[in-house]
Amino acid sequence: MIPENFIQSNLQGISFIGPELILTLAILLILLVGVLLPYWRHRILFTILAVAGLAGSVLPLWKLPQPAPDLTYLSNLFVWDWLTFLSKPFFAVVGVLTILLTQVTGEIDNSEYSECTILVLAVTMGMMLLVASTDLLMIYLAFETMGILSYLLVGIRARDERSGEAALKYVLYGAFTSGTMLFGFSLLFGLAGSTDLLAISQKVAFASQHPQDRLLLIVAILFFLAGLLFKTASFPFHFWCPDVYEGAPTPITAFLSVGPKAAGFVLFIRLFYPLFATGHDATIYEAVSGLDWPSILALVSAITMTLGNLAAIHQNNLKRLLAYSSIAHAGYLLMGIVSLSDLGLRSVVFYLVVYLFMNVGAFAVVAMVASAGGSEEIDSYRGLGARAPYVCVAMAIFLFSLIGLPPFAGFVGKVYLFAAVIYKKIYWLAVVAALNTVISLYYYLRIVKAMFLEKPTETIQIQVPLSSRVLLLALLVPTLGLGIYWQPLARVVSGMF
Amino acid sequence: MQYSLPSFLIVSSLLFCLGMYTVLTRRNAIGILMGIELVLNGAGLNFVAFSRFLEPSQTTNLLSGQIFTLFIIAVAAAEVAVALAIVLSLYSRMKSIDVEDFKNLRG
Amino acid sequence: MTDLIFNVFILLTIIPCFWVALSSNIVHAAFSLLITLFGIAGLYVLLGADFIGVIQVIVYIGGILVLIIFGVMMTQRGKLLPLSIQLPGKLFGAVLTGVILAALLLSATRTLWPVAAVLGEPQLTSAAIGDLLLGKYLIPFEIASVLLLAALIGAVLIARRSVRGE
Amino acid sequence: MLPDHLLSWMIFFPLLGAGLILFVPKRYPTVMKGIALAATIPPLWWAANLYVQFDRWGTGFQYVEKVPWIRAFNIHYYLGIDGISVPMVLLTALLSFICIIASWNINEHVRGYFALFLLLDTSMKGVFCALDFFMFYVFWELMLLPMYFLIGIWGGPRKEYAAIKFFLFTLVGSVLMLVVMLVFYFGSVEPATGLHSFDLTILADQSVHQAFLRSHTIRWLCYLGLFIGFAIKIPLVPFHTWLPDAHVEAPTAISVILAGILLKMGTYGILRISYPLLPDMAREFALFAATLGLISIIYGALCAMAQTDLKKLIAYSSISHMGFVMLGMSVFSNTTAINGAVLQMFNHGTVTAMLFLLVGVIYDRAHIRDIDSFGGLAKTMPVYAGYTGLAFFAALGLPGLSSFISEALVLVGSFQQYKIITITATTGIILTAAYFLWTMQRVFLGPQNKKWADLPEISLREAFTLTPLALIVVLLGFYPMPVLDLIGATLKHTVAMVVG
Amino acid sequence: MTNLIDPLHMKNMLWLIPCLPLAGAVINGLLGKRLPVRLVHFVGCASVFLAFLISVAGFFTLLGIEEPHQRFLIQPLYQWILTVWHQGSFSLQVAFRLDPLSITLCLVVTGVGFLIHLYSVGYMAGDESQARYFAYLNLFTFSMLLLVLADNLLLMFVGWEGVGLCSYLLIGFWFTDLEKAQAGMKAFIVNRVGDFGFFVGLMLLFWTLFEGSNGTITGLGFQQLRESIPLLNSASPILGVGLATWIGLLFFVGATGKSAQIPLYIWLPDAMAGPTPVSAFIHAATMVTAGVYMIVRLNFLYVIAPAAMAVVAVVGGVTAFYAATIALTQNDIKRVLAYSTISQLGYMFLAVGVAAFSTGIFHLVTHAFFKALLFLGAGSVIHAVHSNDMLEMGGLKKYMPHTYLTFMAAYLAISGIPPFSGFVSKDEILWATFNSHLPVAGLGKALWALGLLTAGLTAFYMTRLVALTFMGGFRGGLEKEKHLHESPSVMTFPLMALAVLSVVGGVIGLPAVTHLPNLLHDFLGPVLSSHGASGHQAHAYWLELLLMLISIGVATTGIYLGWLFYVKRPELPGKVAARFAKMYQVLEQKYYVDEIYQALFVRPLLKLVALSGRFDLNTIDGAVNLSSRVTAKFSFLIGWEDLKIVDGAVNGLAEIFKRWGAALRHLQTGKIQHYLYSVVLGIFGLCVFMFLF
Repeated sequence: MIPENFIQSNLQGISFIGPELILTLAILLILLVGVLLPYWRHRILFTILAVAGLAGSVLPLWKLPQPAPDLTYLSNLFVWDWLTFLSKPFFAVVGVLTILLTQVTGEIDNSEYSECTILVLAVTMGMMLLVASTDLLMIYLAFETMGILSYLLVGIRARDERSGEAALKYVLYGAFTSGTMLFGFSLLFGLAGSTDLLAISQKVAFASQHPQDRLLLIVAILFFLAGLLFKTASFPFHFWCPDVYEGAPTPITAFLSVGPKAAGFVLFIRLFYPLFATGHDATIYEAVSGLDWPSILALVSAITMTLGNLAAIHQNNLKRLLAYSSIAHAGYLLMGIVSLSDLGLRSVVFYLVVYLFMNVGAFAVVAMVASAGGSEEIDSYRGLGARAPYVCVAMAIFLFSLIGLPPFAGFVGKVYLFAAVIYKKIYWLAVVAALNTVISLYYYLRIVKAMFLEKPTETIQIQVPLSSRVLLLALLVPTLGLGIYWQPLARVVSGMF
Repeated sequence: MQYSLPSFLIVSSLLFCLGMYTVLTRRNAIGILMGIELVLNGAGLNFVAFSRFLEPSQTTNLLSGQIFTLFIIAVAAAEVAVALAIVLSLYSRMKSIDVEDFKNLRG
Repeated sequence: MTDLIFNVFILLTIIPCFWVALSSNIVHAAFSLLITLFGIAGLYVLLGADFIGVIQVIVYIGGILVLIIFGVMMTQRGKLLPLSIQLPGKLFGAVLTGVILAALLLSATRTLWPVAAVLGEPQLTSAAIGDLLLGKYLIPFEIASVLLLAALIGAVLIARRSVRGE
Repeated sequence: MLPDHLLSWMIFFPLLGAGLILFVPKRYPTVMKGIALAATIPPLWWAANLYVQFDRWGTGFQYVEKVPWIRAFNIHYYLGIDGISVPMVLLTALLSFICIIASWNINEHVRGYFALFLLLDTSMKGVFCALDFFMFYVFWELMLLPMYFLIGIWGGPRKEYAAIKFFLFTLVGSVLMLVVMLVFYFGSVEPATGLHSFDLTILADQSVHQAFLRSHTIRWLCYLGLFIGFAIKIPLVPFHTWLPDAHVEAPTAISVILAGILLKMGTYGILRISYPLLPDMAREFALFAATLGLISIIYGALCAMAQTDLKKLIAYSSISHMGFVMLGMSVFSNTTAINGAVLQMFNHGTVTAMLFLLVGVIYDRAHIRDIDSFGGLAKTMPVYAGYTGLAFFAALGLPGLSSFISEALVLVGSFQQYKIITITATTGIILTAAYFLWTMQRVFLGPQNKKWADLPEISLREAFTLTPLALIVVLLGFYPMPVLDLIGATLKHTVAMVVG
Repeated sequence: MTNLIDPLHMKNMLWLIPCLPLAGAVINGLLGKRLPVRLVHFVGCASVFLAFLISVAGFFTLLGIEEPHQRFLIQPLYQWILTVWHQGSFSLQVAFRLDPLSITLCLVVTGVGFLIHLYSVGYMAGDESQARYFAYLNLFTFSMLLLVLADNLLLMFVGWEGVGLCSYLLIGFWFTDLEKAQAGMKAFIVNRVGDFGFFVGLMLLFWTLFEGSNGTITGLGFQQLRESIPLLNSASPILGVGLATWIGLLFFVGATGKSAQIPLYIWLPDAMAGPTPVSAFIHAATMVTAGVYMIVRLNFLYVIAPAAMAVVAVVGGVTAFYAATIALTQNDIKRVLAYSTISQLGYMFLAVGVAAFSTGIFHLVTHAFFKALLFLGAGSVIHAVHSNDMLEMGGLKKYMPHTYLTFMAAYLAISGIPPFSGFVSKDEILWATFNSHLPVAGLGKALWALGLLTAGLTAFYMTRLVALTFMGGFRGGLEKEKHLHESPSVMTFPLMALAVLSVVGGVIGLPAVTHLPNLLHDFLGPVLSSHGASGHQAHAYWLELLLMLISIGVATTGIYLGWLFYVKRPELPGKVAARFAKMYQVLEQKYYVDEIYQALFVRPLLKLVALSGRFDLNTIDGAVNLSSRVTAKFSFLIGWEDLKIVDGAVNGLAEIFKRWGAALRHLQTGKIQHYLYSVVLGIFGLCVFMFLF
């Protein structure tokens, strides 16, 4: 017997997960086309279907009621707040960019293409669900949807040994850390008897008063961190990142570096904050009593960014370099988490948005250069500025933005993050981050130097197709625009927390 | 041991830790996978045990623990399928599933 | 009587488990895992989770483990390699695992779990679980199916190439 | 005649030119150069007008433009000038114009060069006009990008190294400034609105500082952060090693800009930001700053004497001369020293610009800059030698030329507060004379070196770039009041504020 | 004419005195190459001549003012420097001050200057860069006049350094000769050392007065300084020495530089590398006397600083003697004259040191006449012989009669033979010294004796010079002898004019014993502090007469000995030299002072320079090496011994990061096992931290 009200509420709630449903439909459609029309296996068809699916997934959002922090649906599995509302288009954009990048570069074979688009859509769906979830079970499921399918994405280029190795590392590392996190979930379920985050958070706050329970909470926090820091590629769970990023097809690397990483950070906000921090009203949060995880995270943040930046210096493979750079950026982003304030959360979201454009941009250029006859090694960038000025100028802008120089969006993002820690008077972290910016300059500039300051070693002409240029332009506009006038995004972000 | 919650927790902790030990010490990729299965089973046992022993209340349904385990099994299935596919594909090329052999990506 | 059965199942779970971790033969380890999983299924039943127990047997043992054993079999053709790492690494792993085990055991026993004062009678759960799966957990259920589908497609894609031997 | 929003026009007009250059087809390099030149003339005209119309007696900011920019952070587009900015803006406009002409022989990547140059021009003027801390910072950083490329692409043999060293060093300074900027933002509350603020005029009001910003440690650290940031730019001695490299490798016009304007930004920043925001710390750091100034003077001079590369020598001489600025700025018991310091900023801008242009002239002809490989050039290129002599004597502070006035004012003013330091600094003028004359002798005097006997005399274009500067150097040597009366009222106000 | 000497009118014309030569310099400097040589000459000479005429007019204007204390004209031109703060201000004007002291110098500078310009027309004939020469010379005249006419110390400093610049330019006029160029550099740098003292003195003076007057003293105008100078007495002494003394000594350091006194005289002999008229004008007649002028200008300061005065006197006296001894053995005619100049300048300082300011100025004027004449005569000789070496001269009197005759006039003047001008002024100095009230008892007498001895030496070496140059037979070889000729009239006319002045110049400062008015003393009186009159009490005429006779005796003895040594028995000098070989060598090598300075100052400085240069190159390397050691430790700790740390030639801050980056890369082993370990280790590590916090 299914209670009537279940059906009722499910039917109502289903409209809230319209985007995910549309994505599922798109997946099925692609699958059908792939199976039924084997002679139609043109890339462009799948691209159109996937992009249409992603674009369509965003449409229902504007039909839905105004988001509110306590508006939950589908038996409290999901919440409809501003973070959810804005994350969905964000991940849709991530998906679209990935698909387009796959389309314009030739790294994914035609024979793998439809599966690739399906997986991208499915991971996107997982990420969309993840940010909306307020239930441990749902979080776990979405987390694994995102995770397991991205292992596949990394290994999708089966002809390539490095792709396989990367996938193996990713799957073993990922399965282990998510298993660890799951064990942490189970412990918290034991404490609360519920999988609902709200219920658990009350129990945690209560339990943190008891000295007997503290050990459990510490273990739980650490196990949670294993999963979250793994997803965000932060120290000490970052080791998979450079290898996986290098081995994966470049569009997928770009995808991983913004999608799951962003999901990981949103999960910090969605999962970690409600459970282990209190006091949302005062715009400043506090760690639940007696558990000083912010200090640990601050340390993790500092080590992550320093390690990422230092290790990046010596890389000659651009994907690997950008992988370390993305580790460093995880460190920067953690500053926002550490600051335990609304400003910190806003800064994380803001940074994720600008990071999306600049980082995908950088990877896009890497992919385009590689597919236009170059390679991912820095050597093939020597003197490229003269041969492919448009792409190189774009690359330079993305890199300067990643450094955090005005007038590019990355600078504003960094200002947000710095502001967050300085607001909480964690000055040492701000200074460490500031000095890290300087270190990061060094390796980003190596690329710029190779492109513009050095003479070409080979004279092959690099032809970048128009579609690639348009895609780059689409990434450049926000990278530059948000650096000069970011008030609209600032307003949106301010409304979220 | 008594039929009580701590007994089950001890078992699940042992499962978890033996799984972890397996993961750490195996050089065989499938061996590592087995360790991961142990870890997942440890978590699953926890959920079921808690759903049995905890105080039921009005607002929450302890059955969600069992449901959780159900989903863990489903996810584990997907995970194993994916992992094995990757392992087999690597094996077909490298003729090895020794993780020590996969260190081309480093530095 | 219950305690006896209970302890048997515990031993059935834990002892092969050690084998999984320590055995130097991957096939032995795989079959030990089989026994462990059976033991866990038994524990599920003892915990009144009959449905989960059944699923454990059907899916875990019938599906996942078969898959693993299949994998083990398929990969035994190549050179025979040491299954585990060297002794120092093992010792180090054992120490680390030991520490974490200690922490877990300590927290398991010290924590004030909100246990029921009086243990209720176990009830049949299949119906209730079915209700939940088609009610509250309908969406997760569907998502899990999408996950499985996508994982299947991907796994097939990757494995297909390996079978073709490309 | 003059447009509304004069400062905005002046700042962004070169940027329009840069935009235009991007659309000129590649085969018309001269058109690009022409556009670049055209883009620097109106700002020069406006700057000259600004100079004439600036109210000498006003202590507040003039030509103010204030528009909200980012409300979320209470950031404003806020421009305005006072007596310290005007000479700097004028100098920037003048040197930009001159440098475009001096860059006429750039034939490689013409489009990029001039577009970047104009971007640099915009950012420099922006720094001197910005009154919002955030905006100041944006312009300050924006400057680095074109500078990096201009050194790195069009520079000498070790350009990559020099460019990245320049970038790294200056970035260290600016990130520290960024941190301090945010500390100030959160540490102050604008009374009218209750918001945090980046407005420098508001932050200068000590009463808006919140309790934690009143703590001595925080203030001390903030000042230190700002000071290091600016000291790198000036550069004061322990932070100076980027400068010789950058100068040696940079193309002529860029060296001119670097020495003529960028270095001034350090001292300008101290005057515009450090002093108003942290007057108490300015007093506390004064002795330290003066000592660093002294060390720069002496050490810079000693190092200059050790150089064999003409450009490096001038680079070190810049360190020495900027030491005078720092010394003068650290005196608060009178305004003579600080007037001298700001005048020295302007004078050094013109003199060192001349010096680098002159080095460029010889480098274009001989393709070396090794001092010892020349000799007797005065015979070969008498006019060139004349210009160089003028520049050298101006640089060594010969009375009757502009630098003398400023250095004398600095020394006279500093003497009241720091007797020993000033006396030691005065020995700097002996060292300066020694190395400039020694260089003069090695390059121009002595028997004519046959190898360079047929170097062509300085061209009309080169003379055209040098003459205005030479005139300014001579004019201000005899009559420095045109600058002194411009800066006097503002500096009086500044000193009064620091003294409290 | 009456209009011209109207004070109001004159006042507005003052600026013309320096600016006419400046205009000449600008015209010749910028356009000279394109102008015909005649025009260059005309511009060069006429500008100075006009300035001279205006100076003469100025002189009469001053004389026309009845009240001696009103005899000054100040022309403020424009505000030069103005900085204002709450408690005070620093304000200087560009203003010219014409008073008896400055007009005296103006007349000398423009008058002698004009003659030398004229002479140069002949001397430099045929040189390819005459325009440059005249431009420099005019520029020098301008600077000197600026120095003289400046109404405040800083403006005076402008002229002070300006003359140094021109001296540099003119010494190195023939710059293709490296030695000459180096001589110019040496002159400038040594002068800068002196200027350092001047400038520090200036600062100390200003701030002491400023603080003493609570900020009402805002400038450095001489009138103001003079009125407020007593404030120095109330300032607290530094290191037990009064401020007036400190300031006086510091200014005197400046004076020793410019006026070539011990210890900064070393540049002057080398400065003879310039064209001879330059030596005559700058390095004998005018510029080098700037130090004397400055001290006289600041007489109000020195009179309240007796200790400083004593130092001035002693340095002057010792320099006079010391330079004279060196002059004994030199063979370069210009060098002899150069040391003689140093020696005579020493006399002047001796005079001002004993507070006989007007006497110092008097000697300055007469010295300008006869020393310019000597140099110009020497120039004429060099022009003919094409050598500076006296050993290649001799017997020139028959070839160059005009030169010889005029030279003799100067010779007698410098040797102190009455009634030539030199005798009058030198004797006045000796008398003033004898009569002085120096703080140390007996010092005056000792200095007098030293001065007297110097007078004898002077007579001796001048006789030697004359004898070697004009007497005997020509030693330069037959070839040269053929070309010997008298100089053209454009050169001899200035010689004659100066000869007349050398002979009669003494009338402006007749000694008291003649019972005639000492015109110069009376004229300068208002400028000088009353204290300075000490040399002229109306008593002890017999003593003055006696001393006069002694000095005449000494001078004649000197001449006689010189005649004995170099005319009568030419073999004697060699014998004496052999007898006192060591001493002779020391004198010939100028006491090795150049070498000592080289070892004491120049070489250590160069070492320091090289050290700084190296240090600057290596600081970063040092930092990097340190970090590499740390990195090596680090890599050892984590067990990757294979990590190669490249020692040595590394440069750049980035290297530090690079090395750490390289070390960190080794953590990324690529082994899955290690990664999985890292997970557990990570959890473990975080756990530890969790408990630590």
